[in-house]
Amino acid sequence: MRLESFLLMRHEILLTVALLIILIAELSTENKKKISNLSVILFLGVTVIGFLPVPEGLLFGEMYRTSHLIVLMKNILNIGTLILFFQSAEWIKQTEYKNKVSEFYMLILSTLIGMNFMISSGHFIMFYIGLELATIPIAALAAYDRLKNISAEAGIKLILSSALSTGIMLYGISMLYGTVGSLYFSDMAGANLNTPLQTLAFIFFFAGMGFKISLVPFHLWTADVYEGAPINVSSYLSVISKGAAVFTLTIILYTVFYSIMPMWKNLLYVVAILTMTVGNLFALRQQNLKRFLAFSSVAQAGFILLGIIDGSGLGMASVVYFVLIYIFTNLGAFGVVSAISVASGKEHIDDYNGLYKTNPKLSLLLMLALFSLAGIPPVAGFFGKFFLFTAAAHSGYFWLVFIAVINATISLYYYLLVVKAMFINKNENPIAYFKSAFTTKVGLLLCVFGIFAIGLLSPVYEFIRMFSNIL
Amino acid sequence: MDFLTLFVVVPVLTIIAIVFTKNMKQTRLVAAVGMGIQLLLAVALVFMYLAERKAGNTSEMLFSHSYVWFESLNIKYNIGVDGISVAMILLTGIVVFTGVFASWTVEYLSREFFISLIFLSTGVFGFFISLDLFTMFLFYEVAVIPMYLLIGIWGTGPKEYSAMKLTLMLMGASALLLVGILGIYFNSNAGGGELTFSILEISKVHIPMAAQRMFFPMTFIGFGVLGALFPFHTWSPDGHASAPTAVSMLHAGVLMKLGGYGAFRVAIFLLPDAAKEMSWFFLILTGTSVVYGAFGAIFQKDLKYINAYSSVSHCGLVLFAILMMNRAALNGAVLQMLSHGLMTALFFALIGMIYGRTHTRMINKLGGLMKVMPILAVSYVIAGLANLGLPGLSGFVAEMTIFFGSFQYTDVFHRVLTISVAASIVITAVYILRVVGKILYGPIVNKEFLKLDDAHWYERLSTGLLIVGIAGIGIAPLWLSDMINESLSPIMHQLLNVIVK
Amino acid sequence: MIDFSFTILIPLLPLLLFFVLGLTSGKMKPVLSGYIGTLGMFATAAMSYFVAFQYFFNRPAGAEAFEKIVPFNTVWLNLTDKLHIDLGVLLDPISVMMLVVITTVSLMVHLYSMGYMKGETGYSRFYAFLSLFSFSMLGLVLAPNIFQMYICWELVGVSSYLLISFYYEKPAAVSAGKKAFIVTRFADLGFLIGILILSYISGTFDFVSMTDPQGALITQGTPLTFMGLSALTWALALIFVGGAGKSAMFPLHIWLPDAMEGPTPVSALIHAATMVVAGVYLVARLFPLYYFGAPDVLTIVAYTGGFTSLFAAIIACVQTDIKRVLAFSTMSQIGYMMLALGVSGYGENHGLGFTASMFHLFTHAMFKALLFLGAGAIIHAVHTNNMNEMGGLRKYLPITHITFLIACLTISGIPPFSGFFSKDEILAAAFENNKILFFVEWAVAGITAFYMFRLYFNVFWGKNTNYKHTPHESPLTMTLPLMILAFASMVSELIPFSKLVTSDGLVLHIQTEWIIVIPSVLVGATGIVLAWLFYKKESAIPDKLVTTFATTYKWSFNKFYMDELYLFITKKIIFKRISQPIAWFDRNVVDASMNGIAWVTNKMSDSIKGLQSGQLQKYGYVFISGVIILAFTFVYVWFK
Amino acid sequence: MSIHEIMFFLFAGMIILFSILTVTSRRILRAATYLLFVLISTSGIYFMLNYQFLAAVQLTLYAGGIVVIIIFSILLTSHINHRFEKIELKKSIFTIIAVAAGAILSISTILSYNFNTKVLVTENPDMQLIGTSLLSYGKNGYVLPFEVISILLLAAMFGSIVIAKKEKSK
Amino acid sequence: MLSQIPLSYFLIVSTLMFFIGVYGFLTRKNLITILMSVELILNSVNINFVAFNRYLYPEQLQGHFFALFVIAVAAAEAAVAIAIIISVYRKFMNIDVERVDTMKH
Repeated sequence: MRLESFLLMRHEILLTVALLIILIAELSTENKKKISNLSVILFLGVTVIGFLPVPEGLLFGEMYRTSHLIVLMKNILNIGTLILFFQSAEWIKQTEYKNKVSEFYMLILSTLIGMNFMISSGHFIMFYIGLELATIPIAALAAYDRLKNISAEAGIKLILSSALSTGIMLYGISMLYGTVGSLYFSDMAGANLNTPLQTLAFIFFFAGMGFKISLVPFHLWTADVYEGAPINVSSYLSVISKGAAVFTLTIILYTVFYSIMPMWKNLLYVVAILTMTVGNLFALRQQNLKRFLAFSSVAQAGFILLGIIDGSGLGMASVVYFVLIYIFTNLGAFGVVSAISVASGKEHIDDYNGLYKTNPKLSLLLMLALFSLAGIPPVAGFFGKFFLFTAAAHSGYFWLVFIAVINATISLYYYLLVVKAMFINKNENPIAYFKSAFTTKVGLLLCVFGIFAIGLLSPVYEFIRMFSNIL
Repeated sequence: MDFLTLFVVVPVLTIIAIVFTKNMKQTRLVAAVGMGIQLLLAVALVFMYLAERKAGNTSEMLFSHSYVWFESLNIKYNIGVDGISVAMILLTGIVVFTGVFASWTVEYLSREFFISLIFLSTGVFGFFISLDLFTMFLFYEVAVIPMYLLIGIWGTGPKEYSAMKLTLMLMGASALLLVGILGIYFNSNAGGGELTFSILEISKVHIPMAAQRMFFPMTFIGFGVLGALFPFHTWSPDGHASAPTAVSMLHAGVLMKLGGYGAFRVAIFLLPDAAKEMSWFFLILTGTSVVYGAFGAIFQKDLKYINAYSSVSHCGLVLFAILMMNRAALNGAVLQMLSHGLMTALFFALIGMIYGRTHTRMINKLGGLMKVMPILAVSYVIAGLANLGLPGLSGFVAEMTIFFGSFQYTDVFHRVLTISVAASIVITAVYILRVVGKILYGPIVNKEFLKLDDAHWYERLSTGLLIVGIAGIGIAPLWLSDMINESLSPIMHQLLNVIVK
Repeated sequence: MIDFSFTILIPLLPLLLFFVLGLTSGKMKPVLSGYIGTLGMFATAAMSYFVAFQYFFNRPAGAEAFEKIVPFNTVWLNLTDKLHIDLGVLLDPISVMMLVVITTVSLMVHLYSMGYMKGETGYSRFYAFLSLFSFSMLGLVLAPNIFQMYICWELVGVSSYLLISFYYEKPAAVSAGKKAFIVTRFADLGFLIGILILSYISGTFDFVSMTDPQGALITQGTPLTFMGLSALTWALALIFVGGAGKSAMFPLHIWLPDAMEGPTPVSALIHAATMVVAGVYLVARLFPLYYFGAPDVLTIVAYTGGFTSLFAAIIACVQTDIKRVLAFSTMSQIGYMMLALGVSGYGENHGLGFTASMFHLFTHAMFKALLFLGAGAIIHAVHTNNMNEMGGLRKYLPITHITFLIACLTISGIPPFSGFFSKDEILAAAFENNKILFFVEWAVAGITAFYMFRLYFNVFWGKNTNYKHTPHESPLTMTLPLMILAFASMVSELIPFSKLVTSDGLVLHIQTEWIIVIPSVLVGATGIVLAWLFYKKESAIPDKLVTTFATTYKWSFNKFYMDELYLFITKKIIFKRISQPIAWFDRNVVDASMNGIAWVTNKMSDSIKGLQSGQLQKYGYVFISGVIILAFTFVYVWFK
Repeated sequence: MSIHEIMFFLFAGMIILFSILTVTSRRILRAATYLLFVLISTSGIYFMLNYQFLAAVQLTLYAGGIVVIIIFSILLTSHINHRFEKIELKKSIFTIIAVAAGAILSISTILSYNFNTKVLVTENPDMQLIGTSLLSYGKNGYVLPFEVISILLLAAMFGSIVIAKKEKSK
Repeated sequence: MLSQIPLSYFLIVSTLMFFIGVYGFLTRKNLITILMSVELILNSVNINFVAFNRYLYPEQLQGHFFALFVIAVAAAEAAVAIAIIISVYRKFMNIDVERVDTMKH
């Protein structure tokens, strides 16, 4: 193993280095603002370097593998995290968090490392550790807010649910190990997996992933955790964490479980319908915006399954593309909610009545983001959804697509409720006008850019599509 | 930059310009100028189109351009026009332009209003120039969604409810549509070629019958809902009633035409075999629409409801004619779209103006307006007469073409349907005259009305332009009808093939 | 033979006037628009006379039959591969005759209205509408094809509507206009469907080729049948429905009496002389087709005409509104014309009914316009329509009186006035063909004389009523038309109709049949005498009669409750039983089911909210159950 | 019955018994103790299967480490003498149904699968093998997870700190 | 001999243990006892890995190492979980799982 080959895993290495630098900085300075700025700048560097081209390859005896697609996925996650950092800069400056700035960044970075390893894993051990590394610190982050009861509640709900799901998943993995004899992905992909026990094991495994992605019926933690956790953590959970899990699930389904594709297609069919429908039905009745976005993200996960279900390069491309769009979109929505929450402490839909009068730009951005989530052109969400549906239709699942679009219509209903609150409803005391900080603005503007550009500029999709073929 | 793309670019530029305006006066001026340019473009397009045809260009679509957009999915930004789209673009140009003037006095959030309005029109223009199912669908949705804001913010009455209902029903319909489009797409390689969204290419492919059977109802209903197909029309009365003037105009005048145009260009053109096979069922539905809408209108008390039901009836006629699938009926369908577009726009414009003055739309609270605002009242009578199919106005031309086209079938089923549909013209007369009699004629019911003034210059401009359009089609329909007729050849070719098989 | 292509100007000139007057309405001085309208009409009339003269009397030597000339024709709209709608001009004896009738009466009415409408608001609007009507009516009669006729048919309908509702502030006028339009429109639906069928089987709209007795349609007929009758029969019957609607034949007549709410000159022009005879004209236009293609329908035409003439005459006897009396009289007279067509044969001397019908149409136009204009002058003078409030007017309105008397004598069929000749021909035609109808018509002639002179005596004789303002004779603009029309009524028998207007264009030879002439004159005279007895002075006889025939009187007075029947159908059936339920259905079933979807969704959302209980262990339970159910399903179902 | 069998049934019995006790005991400290017994029995199984290293790790890290912090936390948060209320019958029945269904499904599926048991190599893997595997970066080398888990532990540490950290002077 | 004990015995034991753990997770009221149930679950999985490794694939030590890492991760997880539990205790003044339900529906 040559030293250059470490270049292959530069994402993880760079992140680790950044993590350590922040740790050292934390030890050497009291100035939290500096740490914050340092972290953002460091991460900016990491993100930029991540885009430099590198070859594909395997490392550590197939423990770690990387390809252009995987690098792309990691870059997508990096971009999302970068935007999130911009958006959280203002939030983290609040007094109640003042002494935990560096921990926030370190925990986020460590989960990101976990996710990167998870995506790159070539062995179930790496996958498992990556998964845990991507989960445990988030639980800590969910309980980050010392002053709020719900924050602790969110933390405990997340970590215990995740422990249960991991346990179930591990049981599945152990059965797979018992039947195949190896935990290497490549070995498992070559083995016969079409027996009842392996089906059972697969479903146990799938449940664990379903937990991460918030698929029904494994989603129940989602809303409570999103509501209780600090808003930027919810944002991170709903976007980056979910995105990483989607990537991982797609890769594993497409490689490891390729041989039992007919089976998991059926499974996804059922779960997709459940997820979209239940997510929507719950989202309908929400009044708290964070909770609202939580259920909306459950529903979105259901849509993503429509891309995965295709099982070909087309499906992969549509999933990656959608997640990319979803990151910008949902970060936009969360970003606005976060900015308003920081400025006024309000998170209720009714509080948003008449928001357009006082904060037109934020309202417009939130509207754009919601429309993108609903899949309304010309914003990117439309393209994302359309390609997901195309992927599902490619496999002949026309009725599934139909159900999905009907669900998209239901989702439009509740997104419009928020739009209605901001633009139509009258309010005596709307949230007062406030000026957002520079970093927040940058974070939000990036989202606007993404929401418009990713859809209309076809090279983005073509780029993803190009790499998705070589899976 | 090719000519047709200007139809999308100009509205977008107008929107950008509006963003930088300072007050309502500037805003509306910019909007008027932008949409005026758009109207001129549309007129120019008509002349260019006719000149090109005269010069002997016989290709199916003129001015067509194709730019690869999403290469791997073979999605193209593919545009082009035939006589039908040219006609629809002209219609849209007129209605949008007059719509701007009809909303001349919108003060509340005027910038946002005009932006939404023009954004909507962008979608409509884009829809009519599209030759690619994907872009077509995209523009379709672009056109639908601003409706929510336009009705929700600037509407009247139970506006939130109506706006929501309208949006959701139309979006629900687009669910069917989307599946239909994807279904067509994934069957477009039946002839051995590659998958494509291009309408022209798909039209040359014979899509397998099983697929046609599945996707024809989807696309037809999908578009049909926008064309107020019974029993999916209920968004229309509420939506129209709550919408502000210009929005009602645009919606009934143009947006509902998207349904007819789409059903024609996608459902019938691309899936002709299934269309033939299943037309009987939808003919019954649309026939019901026509009669039902007309009867429904008789009983209404709100002017806008009357018009909305009347639109259900007339748009039902469009779909009915489309399903008849012969040259004359299709020609009539397009004419009816134009005619209905103009006259409904005129109707809604006038209702808006009357409402703006009297603050009521209830026919029992209105009366004797002819005395107070003769210009508006006369315009209203003209719109009404056009609606009931008076010769010399556009409605007559369209209806007659449809009836004669539909009557070409020799079997009892089609004839009975045609005759029952034709009977609706009597019912139309009943409700139109009822309204005219109640609100315009008779003694003035409210002393307050005496203080009201007649049409202002901008109102005269918009109603005048629409009346010119209505009378223009009504008096000299030949060029228009021939332009459309010529463009029907490809689809007739398709349909004839079906009969041969 | 001269080039007739300028005839297109005859309808176009009024159209131009309509646009000019309509657009300048309210801006131009009213008087000026009166002058413009009248002058324009004068020009039109002059052209028409010129055409008539050229057509009838300046024929190439040796021509036997009158030709059908189409001097102008242009495609207006292509419908199907075969069918195209043309606009153009067709000159043949009946259309040329109609040109004369229409322009004459129209000119008279234009002139008359300058006095009658003076000072009315909407004076220029009135002239604009008159021009519109003239255009439509001229277009109708000149139509070379049935579709142009239909177009103009609709346009005269709307002009009629607009003019009836001219006093739009009067609710009665508004509803009368509405009624007129809707009833005729309903009939027009029949016309339209008739055209649909006819054009389908003949492949053309063209009158000339359609009515050619040697043409394919007549000689070959059509194999299509429906419910035992040939398609042609259906088509013609439906077309007749259209004609019956316009011409106020029973039972589609109910609009006509109400239409009297319009200004009196309008009643004279539209509802007496021209538009209402359009139905007659239509049947005459298609006469060969009726005669050869569907003789059954022709019988229906005859009976409809006969019945209507009797029915309307009876009602006219008891009406008190002078315009209504005239309206029913019009119906009755049109019934005559229809009947004449119905009993007519084709070609040579069999075409007597046809010629008689056209002749009567002509004379009727003159004397009925005269009657209406005279009535207008009376109303103008006493400001009421009710003849019970009039009396002794002969002193105040001498010219009106004389002309009115002439008109009454004409309509009563007293020689030597023109009505006598035309009615006589009709009776002769009926006598040849159908004795029952002959006797009916003979009786109606007597009733006609009775009710006309009832009117005459009531208005001009009888006791002097005390008028608020002393009635005075109308200005010259009004009396001049009266005099002209009176003159026309007296002398129009001099026009050799039997030579000019015949069913096949050839000369018709008429012999005077004394067996018909004498009874008809006698019955007319009897009617006059009766009226003289009853109404010349105060008399108790009418009241006695009323009490004797109380029920008949009541039914007759209420027009046999036809209006009530229609009201029942429209209000109770269409409005209450169809429209209202549909409106209800739409809101409460169709719409509610759409809302129901939303409601169900919300309910579902509500009912599953327990899933999200906030209890970590319940979450876990769902999770585990989900895994187990999925696993069970896939392990057991997938592998079975 | 061989010594192995006796050992197995002993450990298995203990595991099942103490597991049940762990999840049913109404005194929390006792539950913790039972958990300890389960963990020890498990390590017994590992010994029996001749994985001494793993058994040792189990004893030290699991039984020694985790149970100890659990007990600490119990002491911090509960009264020692506190007895839990009984579980609702409904809840417990429903849970038992679900759990039993799951267990039956799993076990029946497992039993239906034909594991082709190989010739057992019963010797304890060489300590050296374990060590080199752990640090090898080739196939079957575990240096990467080994390194990553250090980050995990670091992150867990931060996590705990974040939660526990108090605000600075206000 | 070890071979006298079939592999399935181990699997049955571990499965039972697994579901007992699940039962505990779903019924215990105290957050710490729930955590203990989680440990049971993880342990049962470890038995699986080890037994499979020994019986079926003794040439490699994949199962063995997996178990090892599971233990390590379990420790980290337990640490964070306990930290959160203590935090919950501080705010709710008890650690009854049924009372930690302020967010619902």
